[in-house]
Amino acid sequence: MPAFEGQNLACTRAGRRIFAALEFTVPEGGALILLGANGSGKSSLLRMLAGLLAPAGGALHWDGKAVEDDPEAFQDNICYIGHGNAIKAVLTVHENLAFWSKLYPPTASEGLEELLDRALETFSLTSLRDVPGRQLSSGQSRRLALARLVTSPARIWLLDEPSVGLDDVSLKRLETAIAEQRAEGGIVIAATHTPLDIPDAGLLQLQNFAPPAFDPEMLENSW
Amino acid sequence: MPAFEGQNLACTRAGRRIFAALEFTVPEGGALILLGANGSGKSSLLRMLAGLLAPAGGALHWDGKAVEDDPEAFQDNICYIGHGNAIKAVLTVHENLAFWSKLYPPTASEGLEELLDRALETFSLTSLRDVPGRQLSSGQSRRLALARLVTSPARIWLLDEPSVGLDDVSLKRLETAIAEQRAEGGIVIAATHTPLDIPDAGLLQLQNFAPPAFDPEMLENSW
Amino acid sequence: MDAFQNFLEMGNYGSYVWPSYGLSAFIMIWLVMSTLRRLRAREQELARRQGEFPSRRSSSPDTSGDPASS
Amino acid sequence: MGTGSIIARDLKLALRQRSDAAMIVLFFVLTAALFPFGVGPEANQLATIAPGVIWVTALLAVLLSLERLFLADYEDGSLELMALSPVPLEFTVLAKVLAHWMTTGLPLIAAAPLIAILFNMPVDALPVLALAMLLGTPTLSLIGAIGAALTLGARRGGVLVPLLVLPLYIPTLIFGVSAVDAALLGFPVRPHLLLLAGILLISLVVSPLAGAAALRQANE
Amino acid sequence: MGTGSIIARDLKLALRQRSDAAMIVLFFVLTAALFPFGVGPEANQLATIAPGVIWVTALLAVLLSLERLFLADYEDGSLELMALSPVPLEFTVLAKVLAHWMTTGLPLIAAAPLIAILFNMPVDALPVLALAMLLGTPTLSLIGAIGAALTLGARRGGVLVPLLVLPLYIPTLIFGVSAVDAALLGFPVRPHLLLLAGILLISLVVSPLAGAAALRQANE
Amino acid sequence: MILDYFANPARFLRLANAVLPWCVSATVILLGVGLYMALFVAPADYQQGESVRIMYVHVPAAWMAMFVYTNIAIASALSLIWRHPLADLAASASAPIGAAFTFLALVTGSLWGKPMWGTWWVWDARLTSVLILFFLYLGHMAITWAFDNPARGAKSAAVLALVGFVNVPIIKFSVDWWNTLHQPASVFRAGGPTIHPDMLWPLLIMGLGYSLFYITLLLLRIKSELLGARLRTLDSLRQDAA
Ligand code: HEM
Ligand SMILES: Nc1ncnc2c1ncn2[C@@H]1O[C@H](COP(=O)(O)OP(=O)(O)OP(=O)(O)O)[C@@H](O)[C@H]1O
Ligand SMILES: Nc1ncnc2c1ncn2[C@@H]1O[C@H](COP(=O)(O)OP(=O)(O)OP(=O)(O)O)[C@@H](O)[C@H]1O
Ligand SMILES: [Mg+2]
Ligand SMILES: [Mg+2]
Repeated sequence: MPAFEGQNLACTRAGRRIFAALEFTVPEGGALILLGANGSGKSSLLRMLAGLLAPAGGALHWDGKAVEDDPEAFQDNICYIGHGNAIKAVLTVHENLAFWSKLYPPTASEGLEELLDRALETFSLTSLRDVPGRQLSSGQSRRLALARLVTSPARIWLLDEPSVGLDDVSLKRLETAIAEQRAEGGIVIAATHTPLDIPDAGLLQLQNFAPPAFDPEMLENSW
Repeated sequence: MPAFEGQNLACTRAGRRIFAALEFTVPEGGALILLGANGSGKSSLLRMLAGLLAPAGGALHWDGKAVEDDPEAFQDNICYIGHGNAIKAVLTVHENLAFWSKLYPPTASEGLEELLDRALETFSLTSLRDVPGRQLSSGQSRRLALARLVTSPARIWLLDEPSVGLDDVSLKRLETAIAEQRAEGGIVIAATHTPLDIPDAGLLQLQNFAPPAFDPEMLENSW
Repeated sequence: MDAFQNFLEMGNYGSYVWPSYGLSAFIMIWLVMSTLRRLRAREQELARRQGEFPSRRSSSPDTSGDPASS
Repeated sequence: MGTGSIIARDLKLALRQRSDAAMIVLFFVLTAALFPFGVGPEANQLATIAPGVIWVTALLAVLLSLERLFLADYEDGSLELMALSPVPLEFTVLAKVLAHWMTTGLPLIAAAPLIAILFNMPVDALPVLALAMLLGTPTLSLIGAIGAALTLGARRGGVLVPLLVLPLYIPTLIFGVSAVDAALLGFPVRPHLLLLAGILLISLVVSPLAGAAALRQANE
Repeated sequence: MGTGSIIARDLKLALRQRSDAAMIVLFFVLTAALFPFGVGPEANQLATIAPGVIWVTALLAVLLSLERLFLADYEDGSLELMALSPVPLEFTVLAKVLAHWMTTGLPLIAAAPLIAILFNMPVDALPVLALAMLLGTPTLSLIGAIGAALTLGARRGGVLVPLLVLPLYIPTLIFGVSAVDAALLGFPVRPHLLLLAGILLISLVVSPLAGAAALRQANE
Repeated sequence: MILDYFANPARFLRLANAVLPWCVSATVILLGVGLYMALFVAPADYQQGESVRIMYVHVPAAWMAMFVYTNIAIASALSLIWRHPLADLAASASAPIGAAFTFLALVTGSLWGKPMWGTWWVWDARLTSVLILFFLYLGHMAITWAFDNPARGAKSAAVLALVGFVNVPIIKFSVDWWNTLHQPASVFRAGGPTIHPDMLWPLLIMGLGYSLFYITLLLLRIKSELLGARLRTLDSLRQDAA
């Protein structure tokens, strides 16, 4: 049974049409990699899937139910890592992560502190635990953002260029984390420009869904 | 004749020693790639070379002259692209670029407007010329930052992860730009985690210069 | 006794003069005390953490070269 | 738990970054100390303008800090994550406003009597002043939050935003000042305080709704 | 050319984000308009406090806008590039201050007569008021720039700025007010204006030097 | 270059340890003698009566307020020009002492003002400029500790100290330039002191005692800061190890 799908999605930003008639399906435990040149709409699509951006057309389905029927319930299934790292300069690494995992309550099979420690360990941030956010290097900041994945109970991961600035070791750890998530039946959708080792991932070329050059009805239908 | 070299460089940030006894030499037309795990000090080194961060020890030489003798004259030779893209959200692509190239006056073999057009063309931004900064995708922003390289008359390029967020076409264009700069005798120093095709570039592994564990004099010399 | 009373009254200005002297003394003593307290605390912490780093003296040749000292 | 942790985080942020309560008080005193230079040091005149000065300074402190209420979260991507979290955005707004008020409004209320005394205001008016500020400063934070949220998304809004928000402050200021004035002149203060409470109640309802709507727009 | 383009850019930025400048002027008018409520509407009393109120609120309005002077450029990396550019950082500071003054100081000067009239200030004092503000407001921007530059990247930037800057504003405030007071009472105004000009000259020298030194620190 | 002599902190510490006992005894003796003379030897004023005794704590405190700030400004200039860490330490260690003296000058001045002028406070040039000085001290202290990097805080504070230094001459000459309630200088003035020797001597001795008190405290505080720096080094080493 397909778990997450989009039908006939269209996107408009600041009056410009970015993509149209976009379709995708990701089964349980599946993965989808978004490819395409800069500006082809990968980030826009991810924001749309997260519910931050309203689609200009089309519909999303999760577990057979239309997302727009109950968008808030759907959002509990989502963990979104955007371009911004959402790190506060004056809070320590641990405090930053703790805040987000309190806001997205994890399924409590282990205590919160253990969970945080495990998340920091996963992205080798343990030694930076008490360093304030402003002292992090770019890759360290990115790793802190990614650590949210570990604490989140979400089943769908939406990752916007997650590997930006990561060194080789951290990249491996990210790939492992993705594999584990999928093994547990989770779904991963990631946009990337650099190779990301996700076995059997579907590929979605955003450029294939560039909107038609000109459609006579467009003019008539423009409000 | 070696053109740009650093001797015995040491770096301290917020009281932590990042690297020490670092040496490098880049000849005219040469290139140096900085490698190393997250937090190993690549960005710090680049900021030091740009003169933004004072070295905790050691000296820089450009064309045989010590940089610290006349730091301002040296800075005219530098074009620095950091993690920040320095793009104003309310200015258009063209206005953003024009501002920076007015601030770093180009050697005027061609008019400013032609130069700007050429720079935008180099990183395929021509069609985005009048789009405000806030509407750029992440890769488009990065390309706008890189376009400064074309307008700058500087002989030394300091690039901090220049290829972040670039699609394949743009990456190729960046590599071409780097090759052209070197062909004209320029110097390129770049930090990166992803492969960057720069022929015959020297490699500097930052991790090789991790500071020594403990030096009894350190304690006595701490102010 | 009367002389002392007079002295305390300060020609009716006692309620201004004595607070001036009192506050001056208090603040200056407080400055000294807080400085000394911080100094002592740091000296103690340095001594406590002596073991964390190889001390220069123990590694210098004149003590390590003398087998009798241990 | 989610709402609580937003408050806790914002308080922590405020303490680390913006100001200890002590700093706000210092700012308040410094600003108020400017007025004797401007207006002249005669005691009577100072006393008459004291309520105005205190309220203006309170408004200023709120404005000064509100501007960045959502901006930092907006720019670093935190706001998106808050919007996606299970905690309703309305609660998020309320939580952030509450934290804001606790770090600016409360210290202001605590410092107000000090200024009042510096300005030779009669002591019997102090309780009314404190009560009026207790009812008024949360309103300033609440209304300000709408403005702060609107400015994030409103590329089109432009100049309209402050034009809309600042006039909304006026009733609070008027009734805040007139409550204290009434106390000074021995008139009944209840009506003024009730009006302040009424405004507070209304903004308590309107601000989270409007603020959350504005934030959703901003996240586009 | 470089310095000019910094001014041009900052003006352009300010114009595109008009709401900020509008907010400042509105704040100025609104807070000044509040005083009649605080002091009571007797014409005489209003007139006597008018110079003080105008100056203090102008000063607070400038303070309100200072935080943004370098912060955005600091956060998005523009400041580093300005420091590296051939334009000396001292000129950069001056250029940004000039742009800041043109978007806050000038509107304040334009709005001041309005408030003066609201406060029943005699019309003959208006030229002196305008002149005093013309000499005084640039000083406010210049000194404020030092504070804004010094606190970049500080753990509690927000409240540090007023703490650093307000004490240095006091001389300008005193002479600004006394110039207008002198005009109202028919005393000679020249000495006060000369003092204001003197302070302006000193800060014109000190501010770029200190501001540039502070910015270099901030970029490390 | 005197700062070159202090190429490392160890040498400064040795010197400080050698000088400190002398400073302490001199301070105790001078303050003791000064206090005795101020309270028992000095005559009452024919106008101000016994209240004039406030002078012996007020005036030295006011002198120190300006003197310490001047020192901070000099240290700041040295720090910005030669970048010697000792100058930074001297400035940051001086600021709280100077703030305390300024506070004392303000409070004892007020305590003197009430009986003499009939009010605790007037907004005149002398009093106002001293109040500004107090806020400048507070700002200096606040900015010194507002950054992760102690060096950054010290440099920023140095810039502020130099800017704020314009206030010191204003304090000193405010009584000459403007009409103030406060009386003009009678000790440190062109043309020599005008004050009666019976009052001058206790005042000068107290002033000297305050100065030595400052020097003693300064040495102690710098020493304490140096130990603090060692502790920070240890902390960073511990972090490296992790
Ligand atoms: C809060 C109020 C006051 C402040 C801030 C203040 C401040 C100062 C300062 C800064 C000085 C040093 C001036 C110099 O060395 O040139 C000074 C000196 C002095 N003050 Fe005050 N003062 C205050 C109140 C008073 C009062 C009420 C009196 C007496 C009626 C007074 C009497 C003196 C005298 C006699 C000197 C010594 C002047 C000299 O011999 O050079 N002060 N004060
Ligand atoms: N502003 C700062 N203040 C204090 N310490 C910092 C600051 N920026 C970075 N650091 C620390 O300095 C070290 C080196 O950081 P730097 O940014 O140079 O690393 P990098 O090699 O560029 O890493 P990355 O690959 O993640 O970009 C890191 O340990 C980091 O925590
Ligand atoms: N906030 C915005 N407002 C208006 N238009 C936008 C906005 N953000 C992006 N765009 C435009 O939408 C298009 C798609 O942008 P998007 O960020 O989705 O691209 P992307 O595929 O993620 O590119 P990149 O590889 O550079 O990250 C681009 O043409 C861009 O100019
Ligand atoms: Mg993108
Ligand atoms: Mg880096």
